[in-house]
Amino acid sequence: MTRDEAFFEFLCRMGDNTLVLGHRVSEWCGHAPVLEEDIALANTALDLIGQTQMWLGLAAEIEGDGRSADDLAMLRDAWDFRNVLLAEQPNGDFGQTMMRQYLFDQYHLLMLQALAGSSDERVAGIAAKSVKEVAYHVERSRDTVVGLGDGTSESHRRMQAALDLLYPYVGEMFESDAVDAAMEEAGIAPDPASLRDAYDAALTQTMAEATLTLPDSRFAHSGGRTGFRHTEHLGHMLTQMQWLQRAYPGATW
Amino acid sequence: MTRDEAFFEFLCRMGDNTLVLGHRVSEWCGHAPVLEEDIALANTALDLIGQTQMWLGLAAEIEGDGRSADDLAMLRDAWDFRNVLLAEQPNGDFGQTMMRQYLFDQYHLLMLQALAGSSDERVAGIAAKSVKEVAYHVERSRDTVVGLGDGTSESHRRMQAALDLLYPYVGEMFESDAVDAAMEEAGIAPDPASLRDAYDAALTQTMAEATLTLPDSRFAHSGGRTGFRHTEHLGHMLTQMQWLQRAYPGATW
Amino acid sequence: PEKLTAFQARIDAGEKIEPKDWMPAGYRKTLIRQIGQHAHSEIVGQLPEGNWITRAPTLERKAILLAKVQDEAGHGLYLYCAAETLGVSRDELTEMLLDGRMKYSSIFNYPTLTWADMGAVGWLVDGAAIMNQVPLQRTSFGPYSRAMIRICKEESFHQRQGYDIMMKMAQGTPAQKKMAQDALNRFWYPSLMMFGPSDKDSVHSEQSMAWKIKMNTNDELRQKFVDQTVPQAEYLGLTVPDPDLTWNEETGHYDFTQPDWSEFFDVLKGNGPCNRERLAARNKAWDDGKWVRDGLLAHAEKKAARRMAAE
Amino acid sequence: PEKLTAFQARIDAGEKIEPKDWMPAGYRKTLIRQIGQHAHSEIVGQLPEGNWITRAPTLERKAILLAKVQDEAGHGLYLYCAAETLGVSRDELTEMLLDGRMKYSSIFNYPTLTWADMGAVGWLVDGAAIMNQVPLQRTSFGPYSRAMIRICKEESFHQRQGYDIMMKMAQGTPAQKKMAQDALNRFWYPSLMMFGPSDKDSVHSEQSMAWKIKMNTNDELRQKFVDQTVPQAEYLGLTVPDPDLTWNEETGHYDFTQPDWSEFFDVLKGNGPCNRERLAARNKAWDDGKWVRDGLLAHAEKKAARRMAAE
Repeated sequence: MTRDEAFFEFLCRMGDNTLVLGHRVSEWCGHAPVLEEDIALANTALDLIGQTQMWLGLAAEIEGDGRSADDLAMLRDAWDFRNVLLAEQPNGDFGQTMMRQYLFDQYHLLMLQALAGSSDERVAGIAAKSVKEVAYHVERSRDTVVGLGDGTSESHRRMQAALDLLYPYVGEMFESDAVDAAMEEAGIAPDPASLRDAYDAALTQTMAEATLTLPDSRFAHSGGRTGFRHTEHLGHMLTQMQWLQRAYPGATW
Repeated sequence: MTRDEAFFEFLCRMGDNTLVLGHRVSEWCGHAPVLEEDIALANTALDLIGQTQMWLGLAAEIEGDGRSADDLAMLRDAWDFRNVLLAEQPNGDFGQTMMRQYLFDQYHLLMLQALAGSSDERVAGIAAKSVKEVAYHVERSRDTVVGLGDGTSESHRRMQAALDLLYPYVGEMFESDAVDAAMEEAGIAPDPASLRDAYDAALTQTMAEATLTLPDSRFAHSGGRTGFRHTEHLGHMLTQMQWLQRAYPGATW
Repeated sequence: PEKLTAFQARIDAGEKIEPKDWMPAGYRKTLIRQIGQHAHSEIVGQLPEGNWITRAPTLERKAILLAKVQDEAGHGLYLYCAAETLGVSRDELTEMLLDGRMKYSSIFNYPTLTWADMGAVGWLVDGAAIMNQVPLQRTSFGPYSRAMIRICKEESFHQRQGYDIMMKMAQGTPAQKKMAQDALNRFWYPSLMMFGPSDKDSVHSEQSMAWKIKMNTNDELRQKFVDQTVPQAEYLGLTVPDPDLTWNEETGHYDFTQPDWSEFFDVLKGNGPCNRERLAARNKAWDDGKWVRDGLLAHAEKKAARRMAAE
Repeated sequence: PEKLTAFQARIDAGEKIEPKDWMPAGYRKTLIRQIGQHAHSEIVGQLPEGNWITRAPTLERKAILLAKVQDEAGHGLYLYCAAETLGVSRDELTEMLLDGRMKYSSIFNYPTLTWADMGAVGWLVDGAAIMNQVPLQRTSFGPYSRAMIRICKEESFHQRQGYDIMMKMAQGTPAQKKMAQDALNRFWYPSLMMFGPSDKDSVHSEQSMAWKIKMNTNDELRQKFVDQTVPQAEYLGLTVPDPDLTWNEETGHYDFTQPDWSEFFDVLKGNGPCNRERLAARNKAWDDGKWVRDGLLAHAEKKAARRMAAE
């Protein structure tokens, strides 16, 4: 694996996370529990899609094969996606969506904060731009998790179920492999494992405020960020996401 | 419109009905309320897909453009589909699925019985083969509608809701247009309107046994069998149905 | 009656009526109905376009569409706020939408079937909406007028985006061009219906015009829309689906075929292609969201109680 | 003890035990567990393949896949019937599946991610299942033996269909070949796990073998599967994802890497990639179907009552 191959992988991981999660969030459009949430969810999706354009745009540039960000988004099959499994999990109820969002946002924030000091100035630039948006995302998703966790007994029950369901997808975000080692060596990106302590501290604090109990088991599903084994959900998402580009190849929209 | 153009349209209507309804029914696979129903629904779907191969195969032959039944199924966009709107309606609960099935089966049986006497022997042949399968479909769907209509108050309520929901899609099956006129003139197919009385008689009888009330209004949605205006459901179905052929054009499976 | 005369005099003088001012019950009632329906239309209007967000063809188009639908929710919010100044709460209005007592614009009962519909909705539907709304910037009720000013600015942006999609399609591959024509075929008459039946058949119009709640007749606006839209269609190389459409030298307007008003009344009665789906979607969002609203409210109360206890 | 000796003698003599015959409680219990798990596996096994029915690439492939999933439901039915002869109802067994007291084959906790997985499941998973099941045609319990005879016939048909899909993919476009290799990579070790842990670690095996409920050791069957499958993979031009796989001239068998047994036990504990989805899907089907089962039962009772009244 050359340095640029690792760099391309890394950028796909960043961009596929935002693409896939952005898509999931956008599925809520017009269906949220209250108008303000419709607006907020659309806003989050919009930020994530914007970040996708930057990450996948840079990935395409590094690859140098003449592909565009859109080509990467719309013309790869599931196995070439590098998002973590958490991002592709279905929306479930609003609580599950917001729990997924918080678990991701908290990681995302730490990652972007570190990337803002990347040795690659393009990476640092994208991170600096994104980190402001994501700081707002995490503020919102954290407030919602706390509010619903510490709300009615019904909302508490649902949030605890969401946490139990999704916690096994947390570990994958902090896995390290050869790509991460190459990125760390080049000073482009931190070793994800190095972010775990800060993440755990934030999570512990948030869940305490939300009166929710973190599961004992640290068992973690994996296979998304390496592409080895996504869940069945991703393929179904792609049938929608990529429909027009697949059905009308080469058209301009 | 030449006779063969009308014939092609007619065959697409027959084949798209079975294709689209077969697809819907196949969505139940592994999710039915009881094992015997899983088997029965798979069997119905299987029959409908088999009939699709025959109708669209003949359509492709009549068209004479070198397309195959698979090309017609997998490579047309929504506007080129000619199924009635009833067939593309979502499954809803099991009662809604079985109500949709009965409302269609009853029409389908009458149509195939008439087509068994078609002046075109290929059409007569397909109809003769299909009519046996469909006689069994209608027997099953009718029994289920009666059983659930005349079951518990809960099942009665759900079946009445399903009937109210789906009855506005019945009228389209009996519409006549220039295609139908051309088919009738050629002795290939009956005017659908001519089947309505027998249909109404059967429906009245069935709903009486099922203790269900037919809606007063004969208002009918349309736009499916002409292709002018399908519902939003069809496009979503096609993203799944056509995914592989769109994503990997020209491959052999 | 004296109050009434003074009220009418203020309106005639072009003054704005503000929420705390005296107003006739009929004025208030008509405004609540009109602003409420308009708000509901923005909310329900998210659905036909939301239907294509997950299938947008490029990242850029997806972002633009998301932003647009977000704007619509925002417009809903402004309008509910304007209505609330008249003494009706957003929840009350929502419940009247959900149980069918209040209406939303019938256009949103038509399905969006291809990507070109995203263009047609922007170009024709937003275009017709703007035609209705621009004069309402001068409406007599202050909060409504101010909401319309904000909304019109964003809507005309949306309309340009819609036209841009149509342009790309009309200049694209043969399939894209066919898609664009198909979208125009399906949305032309429903767009003409957006101005409502001919004023001859409209009972409330006169009083509303006097109160400056309604600024133009339905037929005037419809004609203006046709006159504006036909050249745009020609520029796109698309054919308006009206064989009798002709330029009338004498009147300086296009003569055109009226939409099928029986279809209009069918849709209004609930028999449009998507009435059921639209209302079902909004009801589901509301019902499924109950635990969320309750949970957040309970939390806010707990927080307030804790703050009180700490003081 | 006398009865026990006579029972064992019948088994040793190759006689079939029938439901009405006397049998030891342990024999009955072990059979219920084994047949029940097997039935559950057929039912849950519908889901990974059902996942691709709506995306099958051609009408023919869709029909074949539908027929296959239908057969699996049918196998479930035979097996539940066989289990019922031992005095346990289908509903009881179903509830034990749904609340986790009974297991199903762990292989169905792996996701199906591409069309090639439909090939791999047929070729490898059905292949391994047949390897397990063929000897069970000679099992000592009559109803089970007869069910296995029917099932094996259909399963070997499924396996050929799976291999045929793999063949088409392996001989297809580069993308299809890559898909086929990817499917083999993901399903190879899980398939090896289907034979269970090494017999050294298995407690129940000896008694089950004496009772002819289990006919071969897990390791024997696994070796047989590898020996059969490796040449098939070579014929397809695919690479088994085991760098240490070698033909051993002395033993006349392939030497191969054992699967990661910690993954096996993780999946068994509920931490497989799809455990949650599979059980949730079955629970939802059961819960959502309650009103249907109740409704049809109520109707049957009404009908019976009306018939009685008429007599």
